[in-house]
Amino acid sequence: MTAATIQRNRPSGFRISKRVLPYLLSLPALLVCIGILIPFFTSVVYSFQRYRLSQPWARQFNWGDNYISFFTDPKFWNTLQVSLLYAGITVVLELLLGLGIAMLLQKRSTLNNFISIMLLMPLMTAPALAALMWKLMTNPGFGVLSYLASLIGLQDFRWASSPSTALLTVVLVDIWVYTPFIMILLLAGLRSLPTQPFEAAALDGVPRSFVFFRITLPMLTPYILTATLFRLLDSIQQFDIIYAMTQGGPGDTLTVFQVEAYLNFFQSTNVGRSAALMIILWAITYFLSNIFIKNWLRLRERARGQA
Amino acid sequence: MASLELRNIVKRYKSQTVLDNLSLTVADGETLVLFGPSGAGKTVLLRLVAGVIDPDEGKILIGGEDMTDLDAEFRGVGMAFQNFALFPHMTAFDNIATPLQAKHSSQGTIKTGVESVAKLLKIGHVLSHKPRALSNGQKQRTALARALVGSPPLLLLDDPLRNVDAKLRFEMRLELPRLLADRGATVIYVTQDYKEAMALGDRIAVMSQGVVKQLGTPEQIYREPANVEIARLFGDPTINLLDVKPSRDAKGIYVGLSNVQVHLAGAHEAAVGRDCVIGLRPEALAFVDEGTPGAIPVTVEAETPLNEKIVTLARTVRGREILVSRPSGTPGQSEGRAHIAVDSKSALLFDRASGERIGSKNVVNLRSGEAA
Amino acid sequence: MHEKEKDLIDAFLRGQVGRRGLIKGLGAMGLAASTAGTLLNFGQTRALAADFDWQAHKGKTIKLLLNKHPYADAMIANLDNFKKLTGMEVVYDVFPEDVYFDKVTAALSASSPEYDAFMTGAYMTWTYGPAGWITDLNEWIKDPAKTNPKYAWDDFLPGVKNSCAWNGQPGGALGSEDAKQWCIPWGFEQNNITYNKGMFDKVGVSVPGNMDEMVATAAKLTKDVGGGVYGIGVRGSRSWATIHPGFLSAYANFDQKDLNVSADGKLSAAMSTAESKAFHKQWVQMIQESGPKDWSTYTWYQVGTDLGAGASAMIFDADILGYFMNGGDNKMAGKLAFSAFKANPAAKAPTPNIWIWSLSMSNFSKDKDATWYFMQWASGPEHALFGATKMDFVNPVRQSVWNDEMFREKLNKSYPGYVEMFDVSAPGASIKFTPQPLFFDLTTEWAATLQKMVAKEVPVDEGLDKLAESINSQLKEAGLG
Amino acid sequence: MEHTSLLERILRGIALALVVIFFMFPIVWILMMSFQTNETILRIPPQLVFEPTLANYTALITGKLMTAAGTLDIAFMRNLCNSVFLSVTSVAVALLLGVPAAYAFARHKFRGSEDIAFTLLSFRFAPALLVLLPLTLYFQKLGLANTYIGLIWVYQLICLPLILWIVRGYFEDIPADIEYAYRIAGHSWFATFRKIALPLAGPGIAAAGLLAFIFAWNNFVFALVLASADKQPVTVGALAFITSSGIQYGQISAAIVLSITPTLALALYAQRYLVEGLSLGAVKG
Repeated sequence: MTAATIQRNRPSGFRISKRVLPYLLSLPALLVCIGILIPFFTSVVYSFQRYRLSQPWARQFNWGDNYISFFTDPKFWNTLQVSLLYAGITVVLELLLGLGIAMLLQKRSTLNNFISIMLLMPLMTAPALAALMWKLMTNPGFGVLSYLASLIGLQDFRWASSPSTALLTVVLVDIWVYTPFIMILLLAGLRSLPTQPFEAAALDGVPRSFVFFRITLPMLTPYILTATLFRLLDSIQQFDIIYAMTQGGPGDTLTVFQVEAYLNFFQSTNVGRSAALMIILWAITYFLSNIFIKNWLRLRERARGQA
Repeated sequence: MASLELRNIVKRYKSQTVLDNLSLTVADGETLVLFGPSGAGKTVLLRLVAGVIDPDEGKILIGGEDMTDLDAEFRGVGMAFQNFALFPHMTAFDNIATPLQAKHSSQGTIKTGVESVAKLLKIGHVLSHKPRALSNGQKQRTALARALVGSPPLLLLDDPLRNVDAKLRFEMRLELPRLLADRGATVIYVTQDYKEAMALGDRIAVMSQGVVKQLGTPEQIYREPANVEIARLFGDPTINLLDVKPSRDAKGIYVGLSNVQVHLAGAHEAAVGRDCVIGLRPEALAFVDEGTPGAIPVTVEAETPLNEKIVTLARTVRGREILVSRPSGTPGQSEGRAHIAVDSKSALLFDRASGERIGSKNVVNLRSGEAA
Repeated sequence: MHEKEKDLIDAFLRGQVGRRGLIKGLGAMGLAASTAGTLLNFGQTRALAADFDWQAHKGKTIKLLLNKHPYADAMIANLDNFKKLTGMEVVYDVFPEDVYFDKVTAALSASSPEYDAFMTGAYMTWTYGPAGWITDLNEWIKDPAKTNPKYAWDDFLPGVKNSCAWNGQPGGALGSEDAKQWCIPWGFEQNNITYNKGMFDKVGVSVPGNMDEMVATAAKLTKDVGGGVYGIGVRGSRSWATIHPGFLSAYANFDQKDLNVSADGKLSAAMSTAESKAFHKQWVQMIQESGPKDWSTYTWYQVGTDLGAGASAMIFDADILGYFMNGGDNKMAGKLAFSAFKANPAAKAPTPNIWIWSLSMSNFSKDKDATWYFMQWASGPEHALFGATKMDFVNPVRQSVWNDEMFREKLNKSYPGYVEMFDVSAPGASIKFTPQPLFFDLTTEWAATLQKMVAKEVPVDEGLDKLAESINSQLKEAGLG
Repeated sequence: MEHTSLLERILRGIALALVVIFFMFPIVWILMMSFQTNETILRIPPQLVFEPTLANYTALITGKLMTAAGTLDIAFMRNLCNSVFLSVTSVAVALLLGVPAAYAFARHKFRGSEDIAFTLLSFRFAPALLVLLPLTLYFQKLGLANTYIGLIWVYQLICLPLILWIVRGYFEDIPADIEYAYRIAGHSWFATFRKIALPLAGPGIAAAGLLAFIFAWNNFVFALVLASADKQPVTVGALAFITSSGIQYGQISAAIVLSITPTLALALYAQRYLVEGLSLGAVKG
C-alpha cells in the first residue's frame, strides 16, 4: 500500500477529538443529575431557615438554629438512634442470611436456579405493598401469622403495634424484602470465584471453616462491600416499610429520619426542620458511602493488580 | 509499502516514564524485532504506533506521513496481540474478517480473503468455531490471520508466540520468517525470546527501561553486545562472565584466568588496567588437551545434552563456574579434570562498574538510534 | 322524556305535588325510583336555569382533587347534571385517603395551578389558610351576582358552617365576625356509639351512658362475647386522626380543652389538668382492657372493618362509619344500632367533636369565578338532597335535607336510631380544637403520647406533663406561646 | 464440596426448605387471599380451605369495584400501565444515558473521572425527599409538573446511578486489547462500542437494567408527589382498596399479585442474565 492509499482512509469532515470524547459520553448523564442537584441546594437553604408553610410571614434565616436545636432535642437523638439501630440490625442480619442462602444455592443446577429466581419475588414486591401484606398477615384477628404465633404459645403477640416488638416486625419485613437483593449479589460473586483454590484446599484436606474464613470470605469481600453499601444506605433511609406499617409509632419507637422528615413536612409543614433532618441524613450517608467506596476502589485496584 | 519513523517519543504513566525520548526508524519492508525484558516499554511502543494510545511528546510517521494525531482505524496497520485479543462473541471467520469489513469489501472479497489467509495458516477447518472452542495454537493463528488479512503495509506483532506451547513455537519460528517475507510488509515484532529475535529480525532493537540500548543486526547484537545485560540476554546457555583485570605484555593484551594468561585478539587497549568482566560464550570454549597453550584446567561437574548441543558445567581452580557448549557428537569430557581453551577472537570485555562493553567497534549512538 | 313525566316533575317543583306523590306518580308510569331521582334532578336543573345565568362560564374546564370517599362518589354520579346546566367541563383526580392530604400539601406548596378546588377537612384549612393556599369564600357567597339566589347559605347547620370559618388568629374563635370562610362544609361526622345489637343482647348489657359505664361495658363484652371479639373500637395510629373522634368528643364533654388562650392571644397547653389526667387514665385503661390488640395501628378503616366483620362489639367513632358498616356486604349489615354518647355524667348533653369534609378553592386557580360555579352547585341544596337520598351522602350539612321526609324515612328504615342519635347530639356538635397552625404537631404528639401510655412506657400523669411541656416549647418556638 | 455426607445433605435440604418457606409463604398466602372474598378472609382463625373466586381479579380488570356504598370506578389497570410505562421508559433512558457514561468512566481515565463517577453514585444515596420537595416548585416553573417527562427525569435518580456503577464494572472487565484490536482493524470508536463493548457487556447490562427496573417499579413517593391521578403507578393504586365501606383485603391481595406479575415475568425471562450476568464479575468492580 502506498502513502496515497493511506491518505484515502483519512478521516474527513467533523471528527470528535479523543480528549473530548469521554466528556461528551458522560455529559448527558451528568447534566441529568446536575438538574437534580439544584433542588438539593434549595433544601440546604431551607434548612438554614425558620420556615413553616403555615406561617409564611415568620419565614427568615435563622442560620444554624434548626441544627443547634437538635442537640437538646430528645426526639432528634431518638431518631438518630433508631435509624442507626434499624440500619445496623437489618444489614447484619440480611448479610448473614443472604450469604448463607447464597452458599446453599452456590452449585449450578436447575433446581437452584429456579429457587434463586423464586426467592427474588419479595424484592419485586414494592416495599409499600410488602408492608401492607405483612400488616394483613399480622392482624391479630384474621392474620395468619398471629394465628401461627398463637399455635406456638405466643398468645397476644402484637407485632408492629407493641413498642417491644415493633422494631422486630419492621426488621422482619425489611429482611423479607431485601435479603434476596444481597443473596443475588453474593450468589453472583460466589459463582464467579475461581475454582482452583477450593479444589486445592479440598485435596489437601483443609478444614472447611478454614476454607470459608481464609479463602471464600476474602475473595468475596468486594461483593460483600458492594451489597452492604447499597443496603446500608438504603436501610438508613428506610421510609416505605416503616411509614406504611406504623407511621413511626407506637409512641416514638420507629421515628427514623425519613419518617420524621416526612411528617415534619407533610403534617407539620415545618419545612426548615424537615430539611435540616434530611441534610443530616444526607451527611451520614455521604460519609458512609465515602468510606465504603474508598475501600472498594482500593480492593479493586488490588484485584486488578493480581490479574 | 510503509516505512516507520518515531521521533523523540516520550510516554509517561503518572510519574513513571515508560518511554524516554525514543527515536527509531524502520525501513520499508524491514522486520525490526523489539527485544527486551517485560516492562521495557516494548508493548507500549507498539500501541503508540498502532494508535491506540497517544504519546506525550514526539511524532510518529508512517510512510513518511505524520500520524501522531490520527486514530488507530486510520493508520492502516495490522496487529497481533500477545494474548490474541480475539472477539469472544464472533466465529474465527468473523474475527479474521473484521479488517476487511472495515474497508466495506464485498462479501465475496471477504470470503476469499479470509479463506486464503486461513489456508495459509492452516486453520481453514475451524473458521466456524468461536474462540473458546479453539486450541491455543488455533487462537494464535487466528489472531495472526486477522492481522495479515488486510495486507497492511505495517504489521505489529506483539509477542504472538508467547502464549503457545513449545512445539508450536518452534514450528512457527520456522514458518513466520517466510510468511512475513512473502507479505513484503514492514514488520515490528516484539519478543522476549532471543532465538525468535535472532531468527526473525532484520534488525533487533534491544530495549530496557524505556530506551533502546542497542540497535543492530542479530549478528551485531550477538557478537558485539553493547553491555553485559544484553550479552546475558542473548545466547543459550548464557554467556560466562568472569571478573578480570586485563594487562598488557609483549604478546599483547591478556587476562588471567585460573593463573593462565589468555591473550585476547582484537582491540582491547581501552580495557587495560581496568576492573573488567570478561564475557565468554559457551560455544567459544572448547575442550583441549593438557599442554595446549592457554589451556585452563577445570573440573567437570555435570553434562547436559541440550537438543543439538551438549552443555558442560565445569569449575575452575578458583572455584568459578563455567559453561562449555559443543555440538552433539563432537568429543568432550563428561567428568573429572579437563582443560579448556578460549577462542580469543570472540572474547568480550565489559567495564565492571558500568557494564558497558569496552572497545566496541560499532558504538551505537543511542540518542539518535542510528548506528555509527 | 315524555311530556307527562315532565309535567309531573314541573308540578313538583312548583310545589303542587308532594315528593312522595311524585315518586308514586312516576312509579305508576313505570319508572324506577332511581331513574326518578335523576329525572328529578334534571328537572331541578331546568328550574335552576330559570333564575340564574348558569351558562356564564360555558366551555370552561375546571379540575378537582378528590379523596376516595362516598361524598366524592355521589358528586361524580351527579356530575353530568352540572355539565348540562353550565356547559362546563369538570375533570378530577381521585386519590386514596392514605395519601390524599400529602398529595394536597404537595400540590399546594408547589403553588400548582393544576387543581381549582379540592376536598379538605376544616382542620387542614388552619394550615392552608395562613399559608395563602386557599381563598376566603365570603367574597363569592355574599355576591348576589355570582351566587344563585336559591343557594340558601342560611340553610347550612350553623355549628358546622361556623367551624369552617376562622379569622386566622391563633386561638381565635371559629365563626367570629371577622372570620374568613376558608371552606364550605359538604358532609360531616359526629362521634357517637355504633354497637352490635346481637352481641349486646347476648351478653346482656345496655348502651353505656357515660365514661365509667363505657369502660365497664367494653370490658364485659370483651370477656363474654367470645370468639375473639373485643369490646370497643377506637382509633390509635400515630396521627392527628386518633385524637379528633371519640377521644376528643369525650374529653370535651368533661369541659377539657387542648389549649388555653390568654387575654393577649398567647397559647399554652391545657391537657395537664387533674380532670384531663383522670379522663386519660380511663381512656387508656379502656383500650388496654377492651381495645383492639393492634390498636396503635388503627385508623378509621380498621375500626370500621372490625365492626362490620363482627370482630368488635361497639365503636366510639364517626357515626357515618357505623352507617356504612350497616350496609353493603358486611357481615354485620343490618345488625348495628346507634346511640349518642355523653361521657361526663354531669354534662347536660353530648358534645361531639366533628370532622367536616369540605370544599376549598385553591388560591392558584386560574378562574375562580368558574370554580365557584362548581362549588356552589356541589354544595347547593339540590345536590345535597340528591346525595342524601340517592347516594350515601351522610351526614348532610343542610337543615333542609334533615327536614326532608324521604331522607328521614330512608334512614329510619335501614338505620334504626340514627336520626334520634343525630338529633340528640347535633346541638352540641362543633369543632372542639383551638384553631392554630400547629394543630398537626400537637395532635400527632398527643397520639404518640397516648400510644406510650397504652403500652405502659410512661405513666399517664407523667406523660401528660411531658406532652404539655413539649407543646409549650413548640408554641414558643413558633411565636405562638 | 464434592464429598458431602448424607447428614450434611439433609441439613442443607432442611435449611433450604426453611428459606423457601420463609420467603415464599407470604407470597403464597397473598395469592390465596386474592381468590377469596372479604368474608372468608376475615374468618378467625384463618383457614386453608375456601371456595376460590375470581371476583377480585374481575373487579380489578374491569375497573368496577362493588362495595357497600355502590359501584366504585377504580383505575387499577391504568395504574398498572403507568407503572409499566414509567419503569420501562426510565430504564431505557437510564441505559441510553448511563451506558455511554459508564463506558467513558471505564475506558478513559480522564481528568476528574473518579470524582464525577462518585458524585453520580452519591445521588443514589441522597434521601429522595430531600430533592423531591423543592423539585415540585421547580417542576411547576418549568412546566414539568404532572408530565411523564418530568417523572422519568426524577426516576433517573433511582435508575441512572445504579446502571452507571454496575455497567462500568462490566466494561472494565473487558480486556482493553480486544477493543484495540477492533479499532486497529479499521473500525471507529463508535463501531467498536457497538460491536464489541456492548455485546460483551450485554448480560451485565441486562442484569443492571433488570435491577433498575425493579427499583423503579417499586417506587412509591415520586409519582405521588409530582403527578396527578392519571399518572400514578400501581404502588399508589393498590391503596385505593382501602375504602370507607371497609378494607377490600381480597382486592388488595389481587392488586399485589398483579403488581408482582410483570416484574416476575421479566425476571423469569431474563433469569440467566440475572445471576450469570451479575457473576461476570462486574459487581465486584
